[in-house]
Amino acid sequence: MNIPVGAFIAVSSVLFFIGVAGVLMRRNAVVILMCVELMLNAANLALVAFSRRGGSADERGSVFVVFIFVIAAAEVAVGLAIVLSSYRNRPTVDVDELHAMKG
Amino acid sequence: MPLGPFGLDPAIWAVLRLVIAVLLAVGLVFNGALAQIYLERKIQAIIQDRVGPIHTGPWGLLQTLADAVKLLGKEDIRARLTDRWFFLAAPAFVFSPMLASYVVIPFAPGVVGADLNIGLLYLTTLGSMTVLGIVIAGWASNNKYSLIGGLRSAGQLISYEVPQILSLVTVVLVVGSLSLTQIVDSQPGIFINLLVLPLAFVTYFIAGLAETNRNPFDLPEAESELVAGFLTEYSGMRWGLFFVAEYGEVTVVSSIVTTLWFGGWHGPWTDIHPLVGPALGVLWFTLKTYFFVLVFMWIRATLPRFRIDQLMSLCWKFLIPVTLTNLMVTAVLLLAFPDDKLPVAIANWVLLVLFAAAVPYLQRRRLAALRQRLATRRLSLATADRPS
Amino acid sequence: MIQNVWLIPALPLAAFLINGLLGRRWLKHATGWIATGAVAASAFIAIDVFLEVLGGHERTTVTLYRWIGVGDFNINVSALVDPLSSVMLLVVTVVGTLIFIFANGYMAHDHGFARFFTWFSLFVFAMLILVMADNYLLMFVGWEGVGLCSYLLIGFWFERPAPQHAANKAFWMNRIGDWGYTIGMITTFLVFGSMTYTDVFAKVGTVTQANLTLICIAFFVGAAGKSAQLPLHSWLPDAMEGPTPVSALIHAATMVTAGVYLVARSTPLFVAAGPALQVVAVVGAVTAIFAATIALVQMDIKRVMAYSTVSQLGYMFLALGVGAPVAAIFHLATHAFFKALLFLGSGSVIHGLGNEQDMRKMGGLRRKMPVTYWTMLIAGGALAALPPLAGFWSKDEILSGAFLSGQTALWAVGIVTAILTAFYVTRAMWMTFHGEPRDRHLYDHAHESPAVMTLPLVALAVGSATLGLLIGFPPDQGFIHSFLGPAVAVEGAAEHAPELSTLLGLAGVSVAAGIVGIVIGIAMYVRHRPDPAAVTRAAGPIYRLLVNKYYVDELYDHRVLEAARAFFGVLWAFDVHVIDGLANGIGRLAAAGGAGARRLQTGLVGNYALTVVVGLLVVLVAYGGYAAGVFKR
Amino acid sequence: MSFDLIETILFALLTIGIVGGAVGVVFLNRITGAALLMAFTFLCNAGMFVLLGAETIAAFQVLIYVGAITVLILYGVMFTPQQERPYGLFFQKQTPWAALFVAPIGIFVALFAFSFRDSENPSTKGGDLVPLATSVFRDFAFPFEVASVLLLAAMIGAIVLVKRDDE
Repeated sequence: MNIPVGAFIAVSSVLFFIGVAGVLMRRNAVVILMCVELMLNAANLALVAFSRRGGSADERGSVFVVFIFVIAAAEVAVGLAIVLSSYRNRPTVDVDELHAMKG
Repeated sequence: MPLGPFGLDPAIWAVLRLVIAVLLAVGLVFNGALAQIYLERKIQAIIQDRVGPIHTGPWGLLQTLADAVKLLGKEDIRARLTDRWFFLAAPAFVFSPMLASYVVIPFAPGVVGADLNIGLLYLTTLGSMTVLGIVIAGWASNNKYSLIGGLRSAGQLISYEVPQILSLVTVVLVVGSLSLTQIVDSQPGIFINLLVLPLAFVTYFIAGLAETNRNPFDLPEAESELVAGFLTEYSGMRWGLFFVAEYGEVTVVSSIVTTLWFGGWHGPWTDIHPLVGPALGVLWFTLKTYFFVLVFMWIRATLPRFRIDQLMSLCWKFLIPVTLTNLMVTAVLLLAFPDDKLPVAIANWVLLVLFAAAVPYLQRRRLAALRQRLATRRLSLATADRPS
Repeated sequence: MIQNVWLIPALPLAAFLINGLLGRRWLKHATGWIATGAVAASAFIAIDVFLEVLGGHERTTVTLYRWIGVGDFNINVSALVDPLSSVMLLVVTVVGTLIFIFANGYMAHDHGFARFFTWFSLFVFAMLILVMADNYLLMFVGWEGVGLCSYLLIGFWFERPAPQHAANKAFWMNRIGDWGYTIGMITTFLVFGSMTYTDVFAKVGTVTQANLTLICIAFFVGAAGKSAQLPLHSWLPDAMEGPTPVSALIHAATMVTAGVYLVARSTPLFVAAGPALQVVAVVGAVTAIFAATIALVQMDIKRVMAYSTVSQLGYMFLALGVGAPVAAIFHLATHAFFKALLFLGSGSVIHGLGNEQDMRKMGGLRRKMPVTYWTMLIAGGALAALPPLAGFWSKDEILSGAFLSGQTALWAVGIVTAILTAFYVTRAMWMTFHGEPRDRHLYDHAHESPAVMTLPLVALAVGSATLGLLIGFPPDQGFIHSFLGPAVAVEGAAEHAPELSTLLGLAGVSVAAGIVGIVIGIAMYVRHRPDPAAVTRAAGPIYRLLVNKYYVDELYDHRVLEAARAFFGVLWAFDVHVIDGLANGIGRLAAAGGAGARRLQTGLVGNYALTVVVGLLVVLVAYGGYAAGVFKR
Repeated sequence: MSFDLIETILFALLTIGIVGGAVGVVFLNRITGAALLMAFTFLCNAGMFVLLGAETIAAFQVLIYVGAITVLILYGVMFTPQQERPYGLFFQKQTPWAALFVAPIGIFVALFAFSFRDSENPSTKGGDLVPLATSVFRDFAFPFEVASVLLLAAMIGAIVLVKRDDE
């Protein structure tokens, strides 16, 4: 195919950038989780693209994508659990209002 | 250059094949839905000692057609407080994966939309996507019943995906391929996988019942508890889409069962003629599939509905352990005796018997309570009947 | 089979583990018989090993595994099986078995039953390690192990304050001894470059007299600490606060003889280092008479036995000092039997009287508890060295050894001690068993102990009656000599062959000494002429001196401890002001820094994420700079 | 008609879908909408995988991200109902700082992306299943086990966190 790997890498880096921006800017904890998922997806794309680089048949990159799936699942489960339990204490998911740990 | 059947050019034959497959798919879905609705009503009627539809057309054959027309003609109502776009999108979310899953089902030798080498994985993936549609539908219609229905169904589907996929993996282990055609080819004649993996078949069938929201797992649209679950706010053709999607799912599950455990299109005289053979294959396949569809209906007419906690505990405390054990045993045996199916078969039958025997023991308390209740009722009946 | 000698300590260890892990909750009173069975089994193996050694395996080293290997410094966990250690194994396991059986009865009503047998089994294990070790380091392991168990068992009834204090006292005195042992061990390694007996003894000739003396004195300090010799003796009498089986096994039969065993084991060193040997002899003799005098006036039956133990240990060191190690081991064995018997007997008396230890409240008990009486009578005779009982042969050999080595003064001291010994034995026996019961109430409730307690007494009595005759006859040519001689013999030590008349003379003298003591005792306590009270009044100050044990404890408490306290006060001040000052300073520093850095923790997740991103930015800048070749050098 | 053209068009569409979806996730005020757009982004990503010839990964992507994670996120959204907030309270207080630090990263991202402009084309030989399985269960068997343990721990942790005491 005639699309260079770089194009995929570019897409993935842009996606990652957007994810970072979202994590740093949005107030809603759930949205922050979503943005983290976006960043992980960017990583997946980059990994697959690199594993497809230079006619390499082995799937090392894809293996790590699989591991990232696992980590993403764990992360979102625990993250949502934390968000829910904190929402029980104070009915808000606004990260700017959750500063009980202020030193 | 080699010629396909009837001296057709292979490329044209391939295209033709694709067309046939897609036509079969759509036909199976829509006409199948119509036929199934009719069948369902008739069968329910027979079982419940009624007559069912008789007026429209001979034996009421045209009843469902009329219903379909009515549904199409209905006004497309949307309550004001519903969430516009999600409300409109939800049926598509449920319908399209179902339709897409027909692409990989092998109806006959060569009659298959796309012979993916990961066909089974593809199927499960699409099955997992319908959850999204149902949750959105439940949430979008801004209605407690719908929301609860959607959440319930999401929990149910996600939970039952686990035993479903585990049962499939057992078959994949034995056959050694994810491609459906190869799975079919691996069970010629009477040597169907059912003889090798009965337990996996049973577990998959139960999980499939849950995956299609059929009785006894139709909690998301449990009339007695939530008006119609996530369907409450829907009407007209959107509701119809959900309805067709349900029957389509039933067909998909049945065809998966057919493909994986009952030799797919295998049957007599499938190789007598390059054109008649496939046609017969399609016939056998359809017959087998519809047998299981009938089984679905029969179950619906027979079994009562679960309670939500019973549903969950059945999945997590019984099905998943059973399927895991099955998977472990199968894998170990395959490691021990590669390419020899006999030990696996024996172990599977033994496990099936064991677990079947275990059920009454696991449920002993509930059974005892049930017996108690029945005894008291019989007693009260007896006292009631006694002429005073 | 000599190869499974390692089973001997392994079985008590197993018993210890089982009892310690399951005892309190599940096994309860089964623990006693588990431990006893284990020790009995190892006793059988010990007999087997003994016979093997008898059959001609002079010196075998059974290596279990390599413990420490640093360069050429090699320490194995291995057992040295030679006549000496096999005799010790025999004594420990056999006497131990009998005492374990006794303890099953004695401790039956104690709520700490499981705990008791846990520590007891551990003690046997440690003692066997001590005995079997083939190098000083492994011996030190057992050495410390028995010290620990002695501490735990003296303080067994830790609810009461007295046992706590006794336990601490024993522990600290033993620490002084262990300090000596450690110095000896290290010096040995520095001088000989090894700690294995065989290597060390092989190189004795190659080192200077001064070094040898230093090593021997250090080791002897350790031995004195363990065996309660002057000036480290005062913990042993207090150790009687522990249960009587403990006193019998640990503080009479086995542990306190560890010092003797150490010196006997190191005979080549001591012989080569003349002055050290002299020190051993003198300290032994002085301790013997010193403790004997104190024993004259004690009223607590167990304390009498305790001081008598100290005195007998003094005898053994005297024997070692005058170059008769065989006699020392011989006396060790016999003493193990009859002193254990005496302790168990007094234990059975105490048990029968409901934990009454004061002899002034006893009397006339022989009618109540005949078995105890007769067995203790035999043991007393043995202690008073009446022929043909066991004690006579061993003690006679010690005395003759002292005389023949030309040190007549020490011999005289021994004779005097023998008289005193016979006297206080008679006194104790009389006050306990004869005469009119002084405490009618106690007397009426007195009862003979159950069979589980009396049977061991009988067995031990047989031992203390016949052992000497069996292995010690004829004097200086007995079986024990032919057996142990080669093990402890040192080249250069001339094997003196005295003519029979001298031996008979010496024997006569010691018998006479014993009889004299007994006669005096009977005269004073049966005929009341002279009346004991009158004697007490006549010798007022001396009596008070003796009753107060020469004020040794007071001396320690005031002079020594004050000096120590002053010294430690200085250390304490240094610790508080300098070391703690440093620590607190660092702590304050950290606290101040934390107070400063606290502001960084805003508690907002976003800020933390932002810091992560800043870090990423830094990395990217560095990477970009590197790619652009900024950091090229 | 060359097959490459189709691929290029597909790639363009998928890119637009991914970037647009991601931007929508960040800037959409309706959280459910954000969630749906996220699912859409995931789907487009799966399309990218198919384009790269990694059908298995694509299938897993849909199975896990669309089928599981999006549903979980939707759960989170539905369990934490928020009244519509004024747009002023939409961004965190630290947004200016964040922008200050993120912008240079954007520059780097751009540079990084275009540094690959003239790289070789990926090899899209189909059937990545067997090598994937091989490397997962042979070369990476231990990480695989560790990942499973991680999942178990996460499951237990989530249950413990969300479980109410009165149950």
